[in-house]
Amino acid sequence: MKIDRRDFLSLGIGAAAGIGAGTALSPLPWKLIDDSSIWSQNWPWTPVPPDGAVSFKNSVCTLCPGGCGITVRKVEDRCIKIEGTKGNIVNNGGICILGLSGLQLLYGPTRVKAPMKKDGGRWKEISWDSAIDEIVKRLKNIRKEGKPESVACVSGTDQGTVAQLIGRFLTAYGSPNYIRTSSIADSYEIALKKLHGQFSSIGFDFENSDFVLSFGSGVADGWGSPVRMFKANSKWKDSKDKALYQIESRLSNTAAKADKWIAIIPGTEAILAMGIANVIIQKSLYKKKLIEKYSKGFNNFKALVLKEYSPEKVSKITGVKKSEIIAIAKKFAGASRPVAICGSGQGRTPGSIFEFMAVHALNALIGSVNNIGGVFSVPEPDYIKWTEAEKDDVAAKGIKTDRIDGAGKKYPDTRYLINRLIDSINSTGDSPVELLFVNGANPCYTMPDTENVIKAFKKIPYIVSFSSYFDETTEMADIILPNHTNLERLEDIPLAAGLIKPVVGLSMPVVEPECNTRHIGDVFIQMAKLMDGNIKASFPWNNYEECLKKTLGDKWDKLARDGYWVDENSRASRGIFDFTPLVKNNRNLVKPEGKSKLTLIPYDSMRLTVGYIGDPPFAMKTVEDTILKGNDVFVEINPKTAADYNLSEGDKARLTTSKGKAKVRVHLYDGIRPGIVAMPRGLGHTEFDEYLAGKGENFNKLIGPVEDPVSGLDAAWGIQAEITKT
Amino acid sequence: MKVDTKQKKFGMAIDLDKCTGCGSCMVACMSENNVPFKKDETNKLDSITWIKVYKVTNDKKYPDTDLCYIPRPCMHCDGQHGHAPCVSVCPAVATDNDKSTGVVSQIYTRCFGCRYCMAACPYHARYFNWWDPVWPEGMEKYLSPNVSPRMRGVVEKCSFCFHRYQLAMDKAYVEGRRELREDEYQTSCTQACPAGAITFGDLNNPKHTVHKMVQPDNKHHGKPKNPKAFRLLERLGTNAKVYYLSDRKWVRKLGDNQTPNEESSKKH
Amino acid sequence: MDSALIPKGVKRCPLPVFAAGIAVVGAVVLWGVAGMLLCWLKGLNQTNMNDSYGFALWIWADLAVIAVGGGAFFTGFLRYIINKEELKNIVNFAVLVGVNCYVGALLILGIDVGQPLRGWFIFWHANVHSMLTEVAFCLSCYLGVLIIEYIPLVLENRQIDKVPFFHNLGHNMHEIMAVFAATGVFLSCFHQGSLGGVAGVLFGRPFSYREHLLVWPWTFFLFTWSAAAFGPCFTILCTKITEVITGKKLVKDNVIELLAKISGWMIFFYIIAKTTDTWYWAAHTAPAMGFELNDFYNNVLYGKWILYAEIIVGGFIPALILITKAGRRNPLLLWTAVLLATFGVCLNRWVMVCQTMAAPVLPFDKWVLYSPSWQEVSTTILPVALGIIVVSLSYRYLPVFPQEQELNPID
Amino acid sequence: MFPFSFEWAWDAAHIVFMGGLWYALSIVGLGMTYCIIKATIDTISGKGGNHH
Repeated sequence: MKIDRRDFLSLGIGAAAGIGAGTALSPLPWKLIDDSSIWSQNWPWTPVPPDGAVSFKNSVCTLCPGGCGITVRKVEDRCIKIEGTKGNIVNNGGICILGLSGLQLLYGPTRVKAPMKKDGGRWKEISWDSAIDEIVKRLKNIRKEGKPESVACVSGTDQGTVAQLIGRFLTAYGSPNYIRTSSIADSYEIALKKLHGQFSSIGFDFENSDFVLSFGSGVADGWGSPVRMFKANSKWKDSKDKALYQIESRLSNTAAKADKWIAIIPGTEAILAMGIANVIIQKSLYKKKLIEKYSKGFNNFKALVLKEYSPEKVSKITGVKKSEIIAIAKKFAGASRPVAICGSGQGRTPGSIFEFMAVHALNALIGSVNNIGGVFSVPEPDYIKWTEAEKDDVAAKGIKTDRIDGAGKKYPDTRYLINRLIDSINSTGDSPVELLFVNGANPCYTMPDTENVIKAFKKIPYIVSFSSYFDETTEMADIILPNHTNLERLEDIPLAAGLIKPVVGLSMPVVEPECNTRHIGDVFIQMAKLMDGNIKASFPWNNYEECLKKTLGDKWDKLARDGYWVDENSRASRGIFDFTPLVKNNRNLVKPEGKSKLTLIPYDSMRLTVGYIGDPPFAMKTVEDTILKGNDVFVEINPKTAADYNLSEGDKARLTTSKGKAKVRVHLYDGIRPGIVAMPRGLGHTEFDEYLAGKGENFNKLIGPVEDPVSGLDAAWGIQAEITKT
Repeated sequence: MKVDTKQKKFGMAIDLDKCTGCGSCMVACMSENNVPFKKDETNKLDSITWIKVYKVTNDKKYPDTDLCYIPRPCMHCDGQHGHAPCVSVCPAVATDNDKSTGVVSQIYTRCFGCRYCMAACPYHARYFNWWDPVWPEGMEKYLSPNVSPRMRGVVEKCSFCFHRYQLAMDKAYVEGRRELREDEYQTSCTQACPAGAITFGDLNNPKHTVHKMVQPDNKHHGKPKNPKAFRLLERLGTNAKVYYLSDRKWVRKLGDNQTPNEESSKKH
Repeated sequence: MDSALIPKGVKRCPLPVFAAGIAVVGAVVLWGVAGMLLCWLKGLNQTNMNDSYGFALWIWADLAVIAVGGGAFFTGFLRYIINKEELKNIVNFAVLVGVNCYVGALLILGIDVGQPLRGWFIFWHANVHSMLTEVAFCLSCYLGVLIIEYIPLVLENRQIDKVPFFHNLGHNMHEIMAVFAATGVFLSCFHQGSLGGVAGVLFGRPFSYREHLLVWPWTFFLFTWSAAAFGPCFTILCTKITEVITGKKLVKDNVIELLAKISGWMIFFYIIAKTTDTWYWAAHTAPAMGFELNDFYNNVLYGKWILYAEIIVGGFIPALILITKAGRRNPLLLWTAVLLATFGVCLNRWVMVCQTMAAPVLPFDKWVLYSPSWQEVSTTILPVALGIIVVSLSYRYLPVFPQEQELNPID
Repeated sequence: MFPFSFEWAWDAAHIVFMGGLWYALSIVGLGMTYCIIKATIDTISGKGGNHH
């Protein structure tokens, strides 16, 4: 049989059709289609979170000084979610963006997973024993050389058992150089010391205030204990009779929440406070009897205020209308429970003590000091009652040397001067610090003139970081002894952020340590035990837990149950209010550095963490595209000023100050005083993960420290800057 | 046991005068609902935020400028006949307006990613998974088993934390109850909001705070009787279950569009 | 070489020349396939679409090709239902263009969805209230009908026709083609309409929302009508292009003129309806939602020019050319008219898809503009290139143009 | 699409929509079936083709 082309063609077509029809009618396509929907939901790269028994664990958040109670939801041994603890004294269920993102820090890629040692510029994992051995060896050598004072510690706090243990270690070792990073807490402490003659922290009874006069304090931007402040702000909103006035050159979130926004020339807040005092005194609106009975130096103050701070003069300096000054003063004096507060933004940097005293004087004039709805001088919680550390000769000698940061000498009321630490390291040939411990602080990012800070850190021969995360300062270290994260460790947390009674919270481990980390308290106890003689003897505890439980004594049960303990017995110190220091330091203002036309100021936002911890990915995700776009940070500028510089929305520009320059983009914003450039804090990290590093610019690179003439603390609130379109 | 068969209508009231724009609601939502994140999230047009906080200003010059934050979850629209703009358009019934709760759901495994619902939603409340979700190594540990991580190519959106409703109902059933207390079912954002600006509850239940706050007029598609309350794009007839409150007139006005003619005729 | 396959009585270029041409277009196809594979393997992050532009170039392309592909159903309707006998000389080609348009549309849809493997959910889990469901059903059914209409042409291939079964099958299918055509018209009316409905039902989008008649918004009817009106213009355009490329006259002028005239009048009445619709929407529908006309056209790109371009340049002008005898007889004007008409209907589809996405709805929203990525562009061109190949093959091996032999006698 | 899919409801929308769809499909399906059967019969009875 001959198969011609036609037959072949028809055969071919027929066969193809047959196979096609056969397959189509078989169950195969149906099976494949059905499978396709199952495949598409079971890709191996899409995780399926395992289910299990749910439990809740309470603790206290230590990611910022706010001290909120947190409740962690767990499934088996995994932490799933962090929530605010209902009924907690600080936050009652609410929680901030950083606290919520805590699990991204716990399980995140920025963790230091084990002790690390820098080896030829690279981090190498080492064992805990060899790490501690190495440090102890160095400590012993330094002590042998008779320079115990060259060992220092930079820490985010000086309260609580961990800080006290480190302090105790240094004391027994023979160093006076325990240095706390600075914040408005220092400014308030010093102002209170000067005005009340007593050392205490500040507390505010916001929940009962009916008028809050804020000199730039970002009560809705993370000032104080953020969640508590949000709740207070909502309380003020609930009542028609309560009000918040915000004095600030930029329409911040706080200014937007305020009943009135007073756009002042930045840096003149103290003058305005004095102007308000002028109106109050002039119109006899102050509490005369109280002032007569509980104050001294009032007459000098009165004379000064009346002479130098007439509303006309104040208006000229501050840019606030005369009528407005009078209206504010009347409103303030007329309120039944007013309070005046200061410390700009989140209060992460100290301010001018003259300003703090002037503002506090307003509270005194109106009877809001130690009064309901007002401000309280709160003693530090007094529960750590250890016997004094034992000192041998070396220690006794070392402890008497001058502090490297010069605190307590030229400025007797200033306890810590971290800005001077940097100077004293950079100004000498060899670093006066031989060995530095860094805990709960990231000065290589958070301190002004970052470049200078890094220079100083490079000079320090040996740096020990206790950070749980790879931050900028840790990158400068020689060895890392990673602490447990806040969710993994036990620690007492004295709450420093403006409560009216001393409160101690208890941070509880809610999860087994994720990495090969160790509690910093245990590390110091262990190191002490490896040191000889008096140091070993000063640490009678076997481990940190034992130390804490013994220290807390009968408070332990309450703390473990509720998560916090309030020192109800503490009494506000009722000293005489002395106006004299205020008069003496009249006009001791802090002026911005430089001679340019524009003033660069920073601003704080809840969505950008400015503390020692970098913004976690979730928080970064909420940053608006008018603040960060790609890797470009935007600076805010008034459209009028922008026009002067030929800048339009989104333009790229170069921002130059005497300290450095930054590539930025421009966001036109009507809510800012002309002549001001505002830049967000919290960006420009070089460390942490790829979700944060390399994004935007660090404001601290552009500003340098400016010493407050009263306290010696860095109180720079801005710097003169130039902006040019690129 | 009394079984209440009355339909629920879960909804939200957000006090814009209290909202500080802090962003807690956004992160509370992301961590509750296993929302993924990428290296760069600054392109807000492909950044998944079930609840997104808009920043708006009154458009006035310095120093009369004012600003307001508007948190925008899914509005869980009821439409005019029970049809949300997105629900009626979904070709594959992957989204549904649940009659018994008023929650507009999204079934990720049913969605095939045509994005018609996104085109339909005037609030941009719906988000597409342009990428496969990827968590850095180890971070998948915090993923919640209550909400399945989505695969790429599907649409997702706020569910009013419906899994919390289911969990609360499970618990209630075990305890022999058929009704939830007001505080038993709260969304993650409501719970987290540090300013207490968000109130969540059953709009049909006169005892619930959210009902008292907005006083919805169910005869007029839930229009609020409280003059301080408003909804976004009220005039489109989306019949949203999310209400906003503000004392500020300019904020309330910004909730909906007006033609210039109306404005001038109102003035006279 | 392939002379046995070439229809009798017509001349075709040498196979190598033909193959070279196909290779060029084939390269474009490969480019498109590359884009397609990227989208399937890596996902839609390959596109420049975003959460504000869930519908973009692809959906526009879908709507546009379906609109211009409307020439198939309307010519079929005129030929088989109204019995316009002359049109048998162009209906084959109209069907061929239509098949390509619809295959292209489905292909693009297959790339456009985020989970193509679940594409069948639209049928299986159909939501009968969704315009997209209606589109999917009618579109795929109608593609079936178009293929049925195309099969007899394939069966007329010289070699296939020799097989008795295929000859008989082709003959029988011709016999009852009116039934298929009628079904096709029914399906077409609905899917063209529902494509209009896709945008028209969006009551959250005041730019595209229209009042309803029964369950359908006005855009439903406008889309069906415009597809019927503009589709034939595209058929004419394709015919003319084919004539230019082949250098031969393929369809007699009277056929083209008849189709042009019908199309012209259809466009004319359509554009009046469209104008009325626009006016009513601008004066009543949109203001009731808080918008005035200007709100939709105050963007750099999306200005009022787009409205004039669509209604006057792409509507009235081609309509007026085509309804006048002198106009449609003048080759230059005819070319102008069909080009403008195609442009007009494509612009309408662009506006209904992309401007709907771009226009702000929330009072604090801003315009969102978008430009497609190369993957989107290549995959959009892909079906066009495929279409060119299919048309070329069909032209070469099938008697697509019945009048070709008569118009181009071989000595 | 089918009455056994769970989202199916015997309401007007489904009846009209799916009714229309199945109606159109039936016509096309039956039409093609008719053509194929008739063509087969014709072929067997020796009609068609140009080789006779």
